[in-house]
This record gives sequence, C-alpha cells and structure tokens, in this order.
Amino acid sequence: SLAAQDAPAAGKFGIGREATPEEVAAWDIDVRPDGLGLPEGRGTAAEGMAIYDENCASCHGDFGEAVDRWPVLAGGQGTLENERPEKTIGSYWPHLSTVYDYVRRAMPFGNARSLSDDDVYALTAYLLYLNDIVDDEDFELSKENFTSIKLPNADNFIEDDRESEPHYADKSDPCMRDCKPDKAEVKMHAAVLDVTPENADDNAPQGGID
Amino acid sequence: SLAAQDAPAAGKFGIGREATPEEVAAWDIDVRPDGLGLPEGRGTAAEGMAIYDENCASCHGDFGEAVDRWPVLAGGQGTLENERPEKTIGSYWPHLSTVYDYVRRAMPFGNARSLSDDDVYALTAYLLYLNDIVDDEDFELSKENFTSIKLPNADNFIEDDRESEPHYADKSDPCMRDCKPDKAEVKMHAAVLDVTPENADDNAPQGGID
Amino acid sequence: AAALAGTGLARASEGEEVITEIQDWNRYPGDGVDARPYGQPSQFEAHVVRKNVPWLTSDSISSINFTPLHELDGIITPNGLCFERHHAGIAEIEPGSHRLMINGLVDRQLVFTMADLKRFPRENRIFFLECAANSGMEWRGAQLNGCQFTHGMIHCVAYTGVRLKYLLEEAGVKTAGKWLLAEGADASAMTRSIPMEKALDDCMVAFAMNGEALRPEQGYPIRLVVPGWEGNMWIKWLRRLEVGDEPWEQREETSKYTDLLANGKARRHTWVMDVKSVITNPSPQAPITHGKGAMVLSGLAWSGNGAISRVDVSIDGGRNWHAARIDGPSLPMALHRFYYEFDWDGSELFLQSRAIDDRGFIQPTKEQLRSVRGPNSIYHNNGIQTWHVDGEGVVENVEIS
Amino acid sequence: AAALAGTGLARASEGEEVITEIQDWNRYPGDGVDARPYGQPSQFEAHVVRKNVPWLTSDSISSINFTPLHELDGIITPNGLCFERHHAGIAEIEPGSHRLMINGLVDRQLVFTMADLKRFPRENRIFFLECAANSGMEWRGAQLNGCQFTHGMIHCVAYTGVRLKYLLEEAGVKTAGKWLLAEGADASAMTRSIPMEKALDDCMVAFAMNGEALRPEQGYPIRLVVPGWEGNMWIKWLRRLEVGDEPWEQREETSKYTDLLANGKARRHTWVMDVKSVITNPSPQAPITHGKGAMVLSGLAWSGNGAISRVDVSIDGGRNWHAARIDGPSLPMALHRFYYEFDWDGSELFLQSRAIDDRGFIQPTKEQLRSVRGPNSIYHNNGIQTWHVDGEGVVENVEIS
Ligand code: HEC
Ligand code: HEC
Ligand SMILES: [Ca+2]
Ligand SMILES: [Ca+2]
Ligand SMILES: [Ca+2]
Ligand SMILES: [Ca+2]
Ligand SMILES: [Ca+2]
Ligand SMILES: [Ca+2]
Ligand SMILES: [Co+2]
Ligand SMILES: [Co+2]
Repeated sequence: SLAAQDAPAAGKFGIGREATPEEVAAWDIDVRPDGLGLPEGRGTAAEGMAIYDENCASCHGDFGEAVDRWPVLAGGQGTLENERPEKTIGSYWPHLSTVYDYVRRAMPFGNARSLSDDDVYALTAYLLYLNDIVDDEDFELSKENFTSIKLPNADNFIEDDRESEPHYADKSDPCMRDCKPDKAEVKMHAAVLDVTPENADDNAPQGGID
Repeated sequence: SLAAQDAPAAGKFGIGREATPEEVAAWDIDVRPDGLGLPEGRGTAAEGMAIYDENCASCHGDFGEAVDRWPVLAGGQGTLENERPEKTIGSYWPHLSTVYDYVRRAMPFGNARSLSDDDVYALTAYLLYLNDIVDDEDFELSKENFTSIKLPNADNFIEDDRESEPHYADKSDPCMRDCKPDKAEVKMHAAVLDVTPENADDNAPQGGID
Repeated sequence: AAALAGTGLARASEGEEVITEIQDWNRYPGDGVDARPYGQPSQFEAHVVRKNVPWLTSDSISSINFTPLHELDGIITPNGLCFERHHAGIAEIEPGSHRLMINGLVDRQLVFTMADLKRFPRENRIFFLECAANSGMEWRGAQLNGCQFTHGMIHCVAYTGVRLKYLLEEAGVKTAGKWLLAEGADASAMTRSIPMEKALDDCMVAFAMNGEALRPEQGYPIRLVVPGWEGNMWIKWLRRLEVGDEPWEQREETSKYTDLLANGKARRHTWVMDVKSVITNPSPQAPITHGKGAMVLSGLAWSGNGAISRVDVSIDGGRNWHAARIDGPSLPMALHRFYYEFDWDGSELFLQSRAIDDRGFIQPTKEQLRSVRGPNSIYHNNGIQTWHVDGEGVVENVEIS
Repeated sequence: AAALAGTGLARASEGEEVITEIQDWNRYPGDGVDARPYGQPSQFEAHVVRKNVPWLTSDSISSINFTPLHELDGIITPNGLCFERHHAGIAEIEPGSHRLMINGLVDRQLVFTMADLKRFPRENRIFFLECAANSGMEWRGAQLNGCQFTHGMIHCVAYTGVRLKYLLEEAGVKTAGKWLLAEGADASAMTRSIPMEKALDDCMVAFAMNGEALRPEQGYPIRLVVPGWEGNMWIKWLRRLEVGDEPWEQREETSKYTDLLANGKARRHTWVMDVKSVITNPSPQAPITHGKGAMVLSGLAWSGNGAISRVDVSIDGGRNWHAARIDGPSLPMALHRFYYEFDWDGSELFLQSRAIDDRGFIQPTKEQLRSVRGPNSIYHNNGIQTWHVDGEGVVENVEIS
C-alpha cells in the first residue's frame, strides 16, 4: 500500500522506496524448477507449432535443427559422450522451467517480451514435442501440469568438484629443472589450421563459443 | 666515429647505439648561465629591433609591453612587491642565458627553430635594450661577451625552504574539536566574482595562469 | 648495440634525418586544449582495438570480441578495450530511467534510482573479469593464432560502487533467503543465480570503472561485480535482485556455463575462475623483431581464488622453469603483470608460463585438464599455453610433447 | 525513503512507467560486438569532459584544460580526461620516427628507438601528476566556482615504463654528472633540470598509461615520470636527456615555476607538490540534489612526499573535524580517495578537507600560506578549500572566517 511509503524506510540508511505490487509483477518474470513464478495459462503443442513456425523457425529451423549457426533446440539425445556433442533441450537441459523462463524473457530474438504467457506455454509444449519428450501434438502444458514434466538429462548434473582433480589436489612444489625427458616437439600448429581472422583466408572451423 | 658502433655497447644491456656528433649537435641546443652551449655568433640591438618588429612585435608589442594576453617581455622593474607584479626579463629573470636558450628553442611561437644563431644574439641584445639593461642600440652581444651581462633581479632567488614554514615545521596533532570561536562567516563568494566559464556571462578577471 | 647501418641513417657520417633535420612537430604547434574534450589514442595506435571472430557465433549481436592483450601493459585494461560479450547487443539506458529493484524474500521490496545508489557507502576495488569460455577453443588443441583470440576474453578494471551487502541489508533478507537472482535490463534480460554467501561477502553494484561512469557495453549505468567468478555472472544493466531459497537454474546456468565431462555428466555451479596465466609478449601477434640480445618477456596471471603468489616461465617447453618477476599491484582476484628478462640467443623457443595462487593451486597443463575432463567442457580452460618462437622471432600457437 | 509522489509515478497505484512498461532496451537488441572496436563513454555522459578557461591564457595552444574531478570516482583518471597543459599544442609523433638521446657527461652518448626502450626491464607504478599552478587562482581568494577549475590540473595514472636509472647506467654517468636536462620534441622543445639524485631514485620513462600507449596530449610515445614533483617537469614527447654538472636555469625554472614571495624574493627549485586535498562531491558543479538524509561526501588527497596517512573533514568550516575513510589503494605519490558519510539535516554547511601525509606534513589553511608567502606565488597553493552548501544543496566556492 502507498500509505506506508510516507513512513521512513526501516533500512539502516533509509534510502530507496518500497516497490509497488504492480512494479514487482512487471519485472518478476523468472520461473524456477519448482514452478515458482509460473503464470496462469496454458497452450498445446499444436498451437505452439503455429507460433513457432511464425516466430522461431527462421533461426532455429522447422524442427529445431537450426539454420546456419543459430542455436539448435531439438535432437542430439545420446550424443553427450561423442566427439561433437549436440546439447539441446532434449539432450542436455535439466529443467523445463528454463525453457519457459528463457523464451518468455529473451525470445524471439529481436522482439523479446512480445509473446503472451499462453504463447510461451504453447511453445514450450511444442519444444517438448520436437524433442520427442511428448508425442501427442494435442498435449497441453499449463501452470497446473508443468512441474510433472521431467527432462531426460536431469540427473546428469553434478556439483563442481574441480578442487578434487589430481592437478589441484596435489599441493607439492612444482618441478623446476629437467621436468620432461626430450626436447619439445610440435604436435599441432595453429597456423596449419589457419582459422585466425587476422589472416586473409579465414576458414570457419566446426564449433564455436557458446 | 662509426667504426665503434659495430662493437658491442659497453652498457649492461647493450641496447641502443652511439649518437653521431652531428646528431648531438642537432639536438644539443641548450644554453646554461655559465655560457655552456652558446654557439658562435653575434648581433646588435639595432639588428635585433628589425628582427623583433618583423617576428615578435605582433604578439609581444613594439616595446615588449605585449598585445592582449601574450607575454610581456619588458618593463615591470620594481613591481615585484606590488599587488600586481609584472615579471619580465628585466624585472624578474635571473639569467640572460635563458633568453637566448628559450628564444632559440621556442620562438617565434608558431615557427620555432626558424631563427639563425646570430638572429638570436641580436634579439637577445634588443630585449636587453627594451629592458633598459643596455642603453646603446649599437650594443653587440656575442658568445664572447655574453656571460658578462648580469640581469637586475639575479640575486633575488632563494632555495626552496617551504619545510621551514611554521605550518609545516609544526608537527603536533591538528585540532579536532572547537578549533575556532564563532560560526563561520562568508568573506568572499566566487559567485559574486562570476568568472567561471560554465556560466553564460563570462568576464575575464585580471591575471591568469602562467 | 645495433650497427648504425641498420638504423635507417641516410648518410651514416651525419646521423639519422629524424634527428639531424627539424621535424614538423619540433617547429609547428599542434592541437590546442579545446580540440579534444574527451581524448583518444594516437592515430598511430589505430591497430589497438577489440576484434571479433565472425564465425564463432551466429551474429554480432549475441557475440564476443577480444581485448588486444598483446598491445597492453600493466594490470589495468583501458575502458575502450575491455572485451565485450552481449546476448542482445549494447543496451543504451538513460540513467534517469534506470531502476534497481530488490524483491523476493526480503522485509521490504525496494526500488532504487541511480541517485539513491550514490548515497550508500562506496568502495573501490580492482578485479579481473574473465569469460568462462576464455580459451575455450583450445580444448581441442592450438587453434587461434594470437593471445587476443586465445585469452582476450578478460579485462581488469578499478570499480567504484556499493557493497551488495548494504543494499540487501536495506531490504532486509529473510532467514530463508539463501540465493540471489540478478537480472539485467537488456533485451536478453540476462539472469544468474548467486549464492547468498558470495552476495554478502564481496559482491558490489558498480557504477564506475577506471574512474569514470561504466561504459555502455559494460552495463551502464550499473553492473554486478562478482569478484573471481565467471564473467557471465557479472550482470550488466542490472535492474533486479530477487532473494530466494533455491537457485533458479536459468538458461545461463544449465544450457550454458555447465561443464560437460567425457562421461556425459556435467558440472554445474562452476563459478570460480581457476588460476591461469598467459605470455602476452612475445606472442603470435607480437613477434620478436629486434633480433638476438636482451629482451623482455611479459604476461598476465590471475586467480579467482585470490592473489598470485608466483609465476614461472619456461623457454624450453616446460623442461626448465624460471621464477618470473611480478611487478605492480598484487591484489586478490586482479590481474598480475609478470616479466622475465633474458638474453635471446636467436634459437627456437617454446614459451610457457605457469601461475600459482595464494591458496596453493598450480596452473595445470592442457593435458592434465583433458585427461580428467575430456575435450568438451568449453568453459574453464586454464591450461598452460605454449608459443613457439622460430629463429626469425615469428611466434605461433602450438601444442607440444 | 522518499515519498512515492516525488518519484515521477504516472499513477501511484500502479508504479513508475519505466518499470511497468517494457522499455525499448528490454525488447530490441542494441549494437553488436563489431560496432565499437575502441569504445566510448555513454551518450548520456557527454557532459563529462575536460574544460578550458579561454581567458586564462593568450590562446588555446599554449594553455590548459581541467579534469572533471566532480564526475570521477576512485583514484584512476581515465586517459581521455587527464587534464592537458601544452606550450605548443599536441605534438603528433609517429613512434618509428621518435628517438631518445642521452648526451653530456656520460661515457657513451646514446640514441634509443622505441623498440630499444621496450627491451629494458619495465615497471608499473601509479602516480598523481599535478600542475604546480593548480589552485593558483585561489591565492587571491575564491574565484572559480567548481573543483574542476580550482583543482582540476591533476590526474592519477598507472604508468608502465623503464626506470630512468637503467637508461642512464647504460650511457654511464660520469662522476661530475649531478644534474639532468630533460627535453621534449614538441614545438616548445620543453626543458627542465632535474637533480641526478631524483633521476636515479624513482623517475621513469613511460610509454604506457592505464594499460595502453600514452595519449598524444600526454607525450606519446614517451614522457618522463617524476613522482611527486610538479607536472611541468614530467617532460612529454621526451627526446633528449643531457647529463651536466649544474642546473640549466631554463625558462620553465626561472621565469616560470619560481614562487614570488611578498618581499620580492622568489623561491626556486620548488619541485615537490605539497600535501593537499579537495572535496569533489558535493562541490559547485555537483550540488546535493537528494535533500536531507544519508549522504556521501567524497574527495581526493595526495602528497608529493609520500602516502596520505589521514584525511579529516569538517562540515562547519573548520570548527570540528572528523576522520574520513580512505578507500582503495593507498600508494605513495598517488591520489587517495576519501569518503565521509553523514546524515544531512538540510542546514547550511561549510565543507573542508585536510590531508596529512606519512611524513607528518599537514595541509595548511589558505590564511597560513598567505601569511607566509603573500598572494603572488602563483604555484604550490595547497590551502584548505571551502565549499558553502545552502539549504537547497547549492554549493559555492567561498572564503570564510
Ligand atoms: C533472429 C533469430 C532468432 C529467432 C527468430 C528466435 N531465436 Fe531463439 N535464439 C536465437 C539466438 C541468437 C539465441 C542465443 C542467444 C544468446 O546468445 O543468449 C537463441 C536461443 C534460444 C534458446 C536457448 C538455446 C540454448 O541452447 O540455450 C531457445 C530455447 C530459443 N532461442 C527459443 C526460441 C523460440 C521459442 C523462438 C520463437 C518464439 C525463438 N527462439 C526465436 C535466435 C533466434
Ligand atoms: C604568435 C605569438 C608570438 C610570437 C610571434 C612570438 N611569441 Fe614569444 N611568446 C608567445 C607565447 C604564447 C609565449 C608563452 C609560451 C608558453 O606557454 O610557453 C611566448 C613566450 C616568450 C618569451 C618568454 C616570456 C616569459 O615571460 O617567460 C620570450 C622571451 C619570447 N616569447 C620572445 C619572443 C621573441 C624574441 C619572438 C620573436 C622572435 C617571439 N617571442 C615571437 C607568443 C609569441
Ligand atoms: Ca521471482
Ligand atoms: Ca517427434
Ligand atoms: Ca585465417
Ligand atoms: Ca647541452
Ligand atoms: Ca630604453
Ligand atoms: Ca561566468
Ligand atoms: Co602497437
Ligand atoms: Co554525471
């Protein structure tokens, strides 16, 4: 309520003002794995397909396979141990909430925040469909059934344990003299690959930086 | 000699090369009070007047009195204890060598290094004349008689003795509480003077920054 | 000393013309004090710029460019050269229209203006900011030929701002509040979850970098400062802080910024940037051009765990190591500048540097990292970098035995 | 907390439109990473510039401009805002054409190229550079209304360069060599004499400032660094160092940069910049706009004698003093940033700051200085500055009882 605003803030410095409920609602758009932050709403995969084809397919491809170097959204299941893993919603992402949250805040790229909450439910349902996580195009995703969906790779995330790696765990003094037997030999040249953009003949290699 | 250049430099790092005599001569243009650095040459005050009127008077005035805010070069003797001292070669400068050195390296402003060594002797002689230090317009200044000229204010320079000033010499703890009797009263307002260039009505006050 | 013949003397008996002839700049005045209200680098430094690699990303709006480390010295990165990484380009925000909201598990949900933020006690700290993907291309071996490209997603800046703690205390964090979501105001509305312990420890909301207002590409008017932790968490154009009891598992902490291991598992919450160093000179973009003799090797070292206690340099590909000289401020979670001066005999060199931080972590080799993690982690590649120098002083990024 | 009514809410029951409406920068992407190879400040910071005072000097080529201290924070001055003082404008020198010569009383007269200089061991140091004439207008009382104009001929920069000692040792200084003449390559061929003791102690030949190459207006490609001593001695576009047995008594150390006392005598060799401080916020160009309540007072302190050990702040014109908080690096001969946080009750203030250095020198009042020196010294005015704040937060430069 606004009446409270005229009273001094209870903080130590008394700086700032209380946010109005409308202001918090306008910005508090995040969604958590446990469903906290999900808005009222619903949408089917079929509805999502129409929205997707209109707003998303130009970059992400008709089936989420991506155009050019835009992100791939579907497929890649079973590739995480491959030489070139394909990390998608279906193959890699642990939580469905992240799809809803991210599409709502940042997509379509170039016109963020232009979708309705129902649109985002429908798109999320369709992305499940493109990733073979639901098979029925009439599948409807809603605030109510949202947290019942588990993504396939959810259990494959572990907490950071870098400090236990042998090179970090070993705190002995590093070798200073005669640390390796033979003279150094070149095993790989950047100049052979020649992908540095300063050179005239730029060739894009596979992969990139996410 | 250039032969020596092929030998390694005797310095610790062996970086750089020896300067040739011509290179040193080209840059070593400074002149000291004891005459070190003075080139061969000579010129009279009368010759200096012609060069001055042509190259210098437009800024420094026909008599060294200066045009607009360009520097004053003559006059001001006896003003050093006044409210507005006028510091010139005649009233303030301790050494004639500085005139020769500075005119040679930096004047005329906009076309430095354009004068011959004889020109600079003549101009220096003329500046002595404008400052009433020599009275004869046929007075000739040369490498030979240069150090015989003493400037009037030469003896009025003392070494830095700031540390002996009472406020610096006193190393006791400064007052922290009730250090002055009455409430502070404004004695002078910058806004009254109104010389700050950010305001619309800029008025140049007397004086400036050298 | 170089023979005079090699120095461009027109006639050796006279000297170099740049000395014996009066140059224009010795004679004619240049620009006055009204010409450059905000100064720029010399026209002769036009090559010292951030560079992007077009094929790395789908477009330039969600992409990166790289700091030209090989052209810089000391530990401060000039504001104009701090690498950029945006997800929806540079948000241009009029500071009078910017707000910072604190919501969630707090006693009072608050809104601050920029003027409000400048009424909290300020502090000044120098920190590096490294993108977790810096050197990411090197997981598969030497690829890009220049430290600007292999290591240039880092900068080090003196920040002025407000301790995040003061802002959170002003709102009053509830006992259940263990996580913080930080959100940006740009078109990607960038978000990251930060554990409350870090938020209350050393995080800042910064409004100035290297003395002046933040640059637009670095989050003007405010960014979050998360010392020692991956750059993606340093939310730019910061508009909201939500206090919660669990992490949010946002796109940038699940799809991205998780480290895929060889066994298909992925590490999450890999926040700290590990101990790391790189030789910036010589390097592929900065070859040795002066021939044999006294030379200066220089580089940068840093650790998200604290200060750097030592840097070792090898010129024979890790067979023998020499302690380098760290010069300038040595501050926790800041860049450290090191030098190693030696006489080059003109023979082939394999240059490496190895940093050790004050928690005792030693920068690993790329082989050590690959043997534990495989080649697919993308992020957190802090392996020892090798530059090969040939007899002409030409430098190349290589992998060696 | 400010009442919501005062915050520009369209309809208070909803909230501010900048929050409740999606702004353009929340929706549409901005510039990509290829747009700004060398970045610039925000368009909303266009007022943060160096300013000159046309009537102070005869023309803009031999003149000064001033650093906007009231817009900056921390201790580092951004390169683009470091005040300028030239005697013949900005020399634009192609570094390949620049040489540094050492001549005079040395075993070997030497010439160095820029490439040569970069082969000597380097160091990195943060130093203030203050023009000896900074605050010179204040000798006659409060004149210019803003700390940019009263105190803006100072900057503080992280330098990278070579110890002058190494260069002199390379040439081999003869026993009789007690003085050094440093000369610039600009059209004023600026010169100053420096005692050999200082030259061998802590002087540097710098080629980089704040990480990147020196700026043209600061002497690109090299300048002399003379820590703690008056700015005029820090020769820009340095081209020559001559070793001699006596000082040269050049124009800039006789006609200028000597301090005329009331008795007509003048001090010479007044090299050290004395202990000094100034409150940068609030100040005439940076009034208090937030009304009563918590506020941050901030300022800068420095001494050519070493580090600052304490800064005191008074809000009642020197009747009572409070120890300020020094924040950020505290380095000898560098700027120190201080803060004093207090609750403003809306009444008139007389703000002053007083610095004390680690040799025990205490910043004097203007009255103390004038009583010893009279009003004609021009240089070395380090007196305590007073700002008057009225009930509206408007700030003015005043002299008080
Ligand atoms: C103009 C191109 C474009 C369009 C249209 C577009 N996207 Fe994207 N999408 C992107 C880019 C670029 C990214 C990565 C952005 C970044 O750098 O953070 C992305 C990322 C994503 C991601 C995260 C991918 C990952 O692996 O992390 C999802 C999910 C996504 N988009 C869904 C959508 C949906 C749904 C739509 C339509 C409503 C859409 N996108 C429209 C370009 C586009
Ligand atoms: C276009 C204007 C101009 C012309 C022409 C000019 N000067 Fe100057 N002169 C100046 C300026 C400006 C300065 C101060 C330069 C500086 O800031 O260091 C100066 C300084 C001097 C000084 C030092 C004054 C002092 O008090 O320190 C002397 C001596 C001098 N000029 C002599 C000459 C002589 C002799 C000539 C002609 C050969 C000449 N000037 C031509 C503008 C001019
Ligand atoms: Ca929320
Ligand atoms: Ca399917
Ligand atoms: Ca190429
Ligand atoms: Ca000489
Ligand atoms: Ca006469
Ligand atoms: Ca005015
Ligand atoms: Co360069
Ligand atoms: Co401003």
